[in-house]
Amino acid sequence: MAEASAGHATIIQDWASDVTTFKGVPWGKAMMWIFLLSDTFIFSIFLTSYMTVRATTAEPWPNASEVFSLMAFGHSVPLLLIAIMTFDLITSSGTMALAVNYGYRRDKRKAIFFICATAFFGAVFVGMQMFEWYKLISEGVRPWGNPWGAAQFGSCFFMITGFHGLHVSAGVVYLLIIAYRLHKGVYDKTNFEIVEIVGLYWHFVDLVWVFIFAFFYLW
Amino acid sequence: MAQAEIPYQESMELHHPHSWVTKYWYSQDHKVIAIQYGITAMAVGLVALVLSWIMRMQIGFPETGAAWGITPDIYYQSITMHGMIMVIYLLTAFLLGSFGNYLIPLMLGARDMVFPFVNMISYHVYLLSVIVLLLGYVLPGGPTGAGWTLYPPQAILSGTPGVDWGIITMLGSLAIFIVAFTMGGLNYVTTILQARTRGMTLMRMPLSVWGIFAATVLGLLAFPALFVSAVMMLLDKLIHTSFFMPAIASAFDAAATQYDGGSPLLFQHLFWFFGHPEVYIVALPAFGVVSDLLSVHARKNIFGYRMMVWAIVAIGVLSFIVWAHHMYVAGMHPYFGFFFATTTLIIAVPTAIKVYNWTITLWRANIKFTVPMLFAISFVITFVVGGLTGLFLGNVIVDVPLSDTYFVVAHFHMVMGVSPILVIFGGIYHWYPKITGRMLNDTIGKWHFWVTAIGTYLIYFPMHYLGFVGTPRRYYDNVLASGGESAFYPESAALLNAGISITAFVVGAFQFLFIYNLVVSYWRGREAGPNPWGATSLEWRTPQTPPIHGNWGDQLPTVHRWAYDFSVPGEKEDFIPQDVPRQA
Amino acid sequence: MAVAIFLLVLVVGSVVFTFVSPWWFTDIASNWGTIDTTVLITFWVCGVVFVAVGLFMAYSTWKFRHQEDSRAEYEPENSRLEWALTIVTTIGVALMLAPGLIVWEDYVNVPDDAQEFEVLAKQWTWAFRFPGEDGKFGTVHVRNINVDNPFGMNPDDPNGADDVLINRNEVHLPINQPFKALLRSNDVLHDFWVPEIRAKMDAVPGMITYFWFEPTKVGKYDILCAELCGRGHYTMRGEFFIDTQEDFDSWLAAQPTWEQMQAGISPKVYSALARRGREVADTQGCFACHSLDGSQVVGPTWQGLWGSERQLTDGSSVTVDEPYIIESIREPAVQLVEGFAPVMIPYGADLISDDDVEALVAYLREETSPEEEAAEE
Amino acid sequence: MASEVGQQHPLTLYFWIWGLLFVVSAASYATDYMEAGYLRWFLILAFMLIKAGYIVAIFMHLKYERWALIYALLLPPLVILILVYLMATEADYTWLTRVVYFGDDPYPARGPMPGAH
Repeated sequence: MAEASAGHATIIQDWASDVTTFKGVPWGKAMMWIFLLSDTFIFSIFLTSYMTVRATTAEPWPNASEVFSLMAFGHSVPLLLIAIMTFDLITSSGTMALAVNYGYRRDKRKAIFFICATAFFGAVFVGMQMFEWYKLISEGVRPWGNPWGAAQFGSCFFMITGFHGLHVSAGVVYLLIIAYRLHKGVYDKTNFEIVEIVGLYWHFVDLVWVFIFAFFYLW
Repeated sequence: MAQAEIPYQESMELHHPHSWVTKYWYSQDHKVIAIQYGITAMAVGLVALVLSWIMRMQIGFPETGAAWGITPDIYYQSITMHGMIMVIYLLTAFLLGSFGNYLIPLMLGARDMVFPFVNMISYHVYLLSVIVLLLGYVLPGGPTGAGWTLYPPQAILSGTPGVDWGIITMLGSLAIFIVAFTMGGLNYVTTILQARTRGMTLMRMPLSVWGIFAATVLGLLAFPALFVSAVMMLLDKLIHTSFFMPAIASAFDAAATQYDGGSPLLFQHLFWFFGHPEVYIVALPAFGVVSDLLSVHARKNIFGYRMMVWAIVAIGVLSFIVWAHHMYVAGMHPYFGFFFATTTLIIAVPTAIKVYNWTITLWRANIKFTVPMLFAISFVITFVVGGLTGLFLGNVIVDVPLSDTYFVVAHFHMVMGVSPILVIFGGIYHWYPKITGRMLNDTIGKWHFWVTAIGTYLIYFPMHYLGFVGTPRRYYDNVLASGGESAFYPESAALLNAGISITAFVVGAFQFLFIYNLVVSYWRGREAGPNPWGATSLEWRTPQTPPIHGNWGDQLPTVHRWAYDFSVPGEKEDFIPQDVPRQA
Repeated sequence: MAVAIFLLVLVVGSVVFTFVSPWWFTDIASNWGTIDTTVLITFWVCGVVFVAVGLFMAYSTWKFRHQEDSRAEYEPENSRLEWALTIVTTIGVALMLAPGLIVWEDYVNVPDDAQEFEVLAKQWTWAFRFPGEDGKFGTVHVRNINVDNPFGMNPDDPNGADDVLINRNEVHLPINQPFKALLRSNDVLHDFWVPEIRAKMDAVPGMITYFWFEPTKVGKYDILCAELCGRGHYTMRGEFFIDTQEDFDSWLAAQPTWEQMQAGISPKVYSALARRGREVADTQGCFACHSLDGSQVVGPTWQGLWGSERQLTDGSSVTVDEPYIIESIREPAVQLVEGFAPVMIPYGADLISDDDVEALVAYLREETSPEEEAAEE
Repeated sequence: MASEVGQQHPLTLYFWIWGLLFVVSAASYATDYMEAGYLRWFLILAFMLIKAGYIVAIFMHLKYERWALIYALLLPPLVILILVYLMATEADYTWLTRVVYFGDDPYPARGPMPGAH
C-alpha cells in the first residue's frame, strides 16, 4: 500500500498536512534518518578533505592497490583483504535486511538470530581492519608519514577508516543492545520498528564503506 | 496509515520527576532544559562580556591597558575567547537550546520533545563543553589566542598564545558542543516535523518555530564541517599529521619541520562551510522571534507570512553556497570571487524582503511600546545597518580594501552580535511572564533598553569609518607599533576608540541591571496572568501558568487558524488565539 | 513618541556623522581608483535604502502608536507590493554587483607589461625579492631555508642567481609601472597590505598568491600585516616607498643579489656558540629591526653594541652587558633605549629557549664588541 | 495493527539484491586490474553508485517511502557536490603554484612499493 500512495502529488500534500510530515514514519525512524543525513555530511567532508589534500600535495601518492596487497597462494593479490572486508560487510547488510523483515513479521526468535549474525559479521570486519592497521603500521605507515610518498596517505587512511571503524564498532554494540532488549521483551508492545531503525544505521555504515572503497582503495 | 493519524503524543509516557535533583538537574522537561540552557549561556556570556572589557580597555587606552598588565597574549586570548563564546556558547546555545527548547513543544501543541531523555543529555553535554572550554584558563599556557577563526598553521604553532593546552581544549570543546547540539537538534527537527498537534500545519506555525527549524537543519548539516576540521586540526596538533600544514620554516616552533604538503586553505573552506550557515543559525531564530514580537505588540498580523517563510527557507538553502565570501583575500582561486559575490548578493534579496515585511507590519498598526517591542524595533534598525554593510563585504572587490579592518568588526557586531542579542532580550521580556508567571519590572526594562540600544549604536556605527581609514582589526596596539601617528590610525581615531571603550564599559555594566531584574522579578514581579500581551500562539493557551510538565491538560489543543489573527475586522477582541474555531 | 524620535535622530545623526567625520579613505596611491568607485556606488545605494527604511519606521512608529479607540489594519498579504519590492531590490543589488564584478575581473587578470616582485612574510617581519636582470625568479622552497639561505633559494636553479634579495622591512617600487606582487609565507598566514594601495592579499604558506597594482604617487607608506599571525601580529610593519624610476634603480642596484650574498656569506670566524647565535638572530627575524651597519631601523642598531653606553627613556643610562641583553630580549620594555617605541614583544621562554639566548649573547659579543673590530682591522 | 505499517516485503527481494550486491562488488573490485584512465574512473563511480543505490533504495527501504521523505533526504547532500567541485578546483590551483614556484615535480615517480617483499 505504500506504493499506492507514493505519487509525486503526495509531496505537497504531506508537507502541507498537520501532525506529521513523514506519514507512517515513527519518531525514532525519522530521527535516525535525520541523524544519518547529518552523518552523511561528516563522511562527505572527510572524503572531500582527503580529495583536497591528495590533489594539493606535490609528493607522489602511494599506489593503494600495491600497498594493500596480500600474498596468497604464492602471488601478490591486490586489495585482497579489502575485498574480503567488502564482502563481509555486504553479508552483514543482507542478514540485517532479513532481521528487519522478520522483525516486522513479529518473528522475534529469527529477528534476534539475524541481528546477532549481523553483529558477528560486524565484529569480524573490525577484526580484519585491526589486522590491516597492524600490517600497515609494521610496514612503516604512520599518520605523519610513510615510506612511499605523501604523508597525507597515512593521515587520511587512519582517520577515515578509523572513523568508519568506530561507527562499525558502535553499531555492533548498538545491535547487541537491541537484541538483548528484544529478548527481554522491552519492545513487545510495539511493532518492532526498532529493528528497522538499527537496520538503517547498519546499512548506512555499509553505504559509507562503498564510498571509501571506491575513493580510497580503488582511485 | 490509520495509525499514523493518531498523534503519538496522546499516548506519550512522560517521566514525572519527584525530587529536587530530578526536577531541576536531571529533568526531562523541555521547559526546565530550556532554562538550564539559558542560565548557562548567560553565565558564560558574562565571561565574554568581561573579556570584551579587557580588549576594549587595551584598544581604547593602550598605555593604561599595558600598565594594568594586559599583555599581547592576554589581549589575543581575550578576543579569541570572546568571539567563540559569543558565537557558539551564547548565541547558538541560547537561541536554539533555550528558545528552541522552550518554544517548540509549546507553540506546536506537543507535550514535550519527542525524545526527552536525549534532550536532557544534550544539555549536560553542552555544560561539559563549556567546562572544557573554560579549562583553557587553568591549564598551562592559557586559552588559545588564535582568533575565533582558529586558522592554521598559526593556531597550532608556537608564536601564538595557548598552543600548549588552549587550542586542544578549544577544539575538544567544540567537538563536544557539536555532539550536544546534534542531540538537541535531532529532537527539535523531529518534533517539528512529526509531533505537531491537530490542525497545526507547517504554514500555520509561528515564525519563531520556522526560524528555529531552519536554523536547526542548517546546524545539523553545517556543524559536521566544523567537527571534521576540529578532528583534523587536533590530529595535526597532537600527532603531527599534515592536513592543514604545508612545509613550514618557523622561527619559534622546532617541531614545525615535521609538516609537509597540507593545505591551510582547506581549513578555511571547511571552517566557513560551517561558519557561514552558522551566521544564519544565529540569525534565523532571531528573524523568527522578532517577527512574532512585532506582530503581537503592533497588534497587527505579520505582513506577508508566506513570503517570510519562503525567505527563511531560501536564506537557509543559499547560506550553503556563499561561504567563501569570507575568503576573498585569503588567496583562494581568483575566479571563485565571481561565483561567491553573485550568490552572496542574491541572498541579500530574501533578507531584504524580511526587512520590508517587518517595517510594513508597523504600517497602519496599533503599536504598543512595551519593552519587548522596543527591543524588536531597535533590532530592525540595527539589522538594517548590519545587513547593508554586508553588501559591501559580500561584493568581492568592495571587500578588498575593507576586509580585516574595523569595518568588518563593525559589520558583524551589528548583524550577528547586537541584533540577535536585542532579540534575545526582547524574547526574554516577552516570555518571562510565561516562564515564571510574573512580569519583569518595566522601569528597569526601559532603562536597560535605552542604554543598550543607543549605546551599541554609538559603539559600532563609528567603527565603520575607522575601517575606511584602514585601521586593521586584531591589533594589540596601533600607536606603539608605528612609533606615533600613522595614516591608517590618526590621532582622532585613537580618541574615537577611547570614546567607544567608555561607552562599552557603560553598556556592559547595564547588563547587570537586566540580570538584577530577572532575579528580583521572579519574586517581586507583578502577577502576569495567562496571556498578558494578548498573543495568539499556543504557548499562551496552556491550562496553567507556568505550564506544568506535559504542558496541556487531558486533551491536546486543536489548531484552527494561523498565529497572526490580530485585529480581525468585525471581531470584538483584537486577537484570536490559534485554537479558537472558525465560525461556520 | 520617544521611539520615533530615537529613530529619526539615529538616521539624521548617521547621515550627519558621515559628512562631518574626519575618517574616510586615505589618499590613494595606486591605479585602484575603480575600487573606491565601487565602494562609493555601494555606499550611496545602501545609504539611500538605510535612510528610506529608517524614516519609514520613524513615521510609522509615530503615526501608528497605540490608541485605545483605534485598530490595526488587517492585511495578511499584498502580492503586488511584495513582488514590486523584490524586483526593485534585485535591480539595486545588480547595480552594485555588476561594477564590482567588472573591477574584480580587472583585479585578478594581471596586465602583460606588469613586472614581478615577491613579498616574503614570516613571523613577524617582511622580506622582498626582485627577479634581477633576467626577469625570472629562481624557484624556492621552505626546505632550503637556513641561516645562509633565508629565502630558501633553490641552489640548483640558474634563474635565481641574479635575484635581488632584501631581507628587511623595506621595499621600493618605481612609479607608473604595474607590478604583480607574488606573496609567499614561511610559517603562518600573513597579509601584505598598504592602505593607500587599496589592494591586499593573504600570504599563505605552502603556496603562492598574488595581486597587482600600479603605484601612482611618490611617497613613503606603511606596510601592515592584515591577517592575525600570532602574538607579534601588530608589530609586523614595514616601509613602502614609491620612487621615481631613477631613485628606484639606484636603490635596487645597491641591494645584494643571491650570487653576491652567497659569495659574501660568513667572512668572519665565529665560535660554535656564536654561529648558533647568528642562526637564532636570523630565524627570529632580529635583523628586520636591528641593523649591523649602524642604520636606524625600527630598533636600535647593533653596531658596536657590546660594552657601549646606551641612553634610556627614563633618563638613566646603562652599559650593554650580558644581563642587559638578556633582559632586553625577555622584557624589552623595561629598559628602553631613548628615541624608540616599545614595539618589540617580550620573547618569553616559549619563544626563545635559554640556550638560544645564551647563543645570541655569544654572537653579539663576538660580532659587536669594539675589541674584535679593532683586532680585525 | 502492525503489519501494514512497517516495511513488509517478500524475502526473495532481499536475496536478489544481496546477490546483486555481491556481483557488483566483484565487478568493482575487478576495476583494480584495469589501467588507470577515464574508463576505469567511470566504472569505479558507476559501480559505486549502483551499490549505494541498491543499499539505500532496497535495504534501507527508501524506495518505498513517500516522496516527502525521499526528497528531504536526497536534496541536501547536493550542496556537498558544490563543495567537492570547488575544492577540486581549489586544490588543483594550489598544486599548480607549488609546481611553478617551488619547483616541485609535477609527475613524481612513485617510490618502491611493499608488494615486492
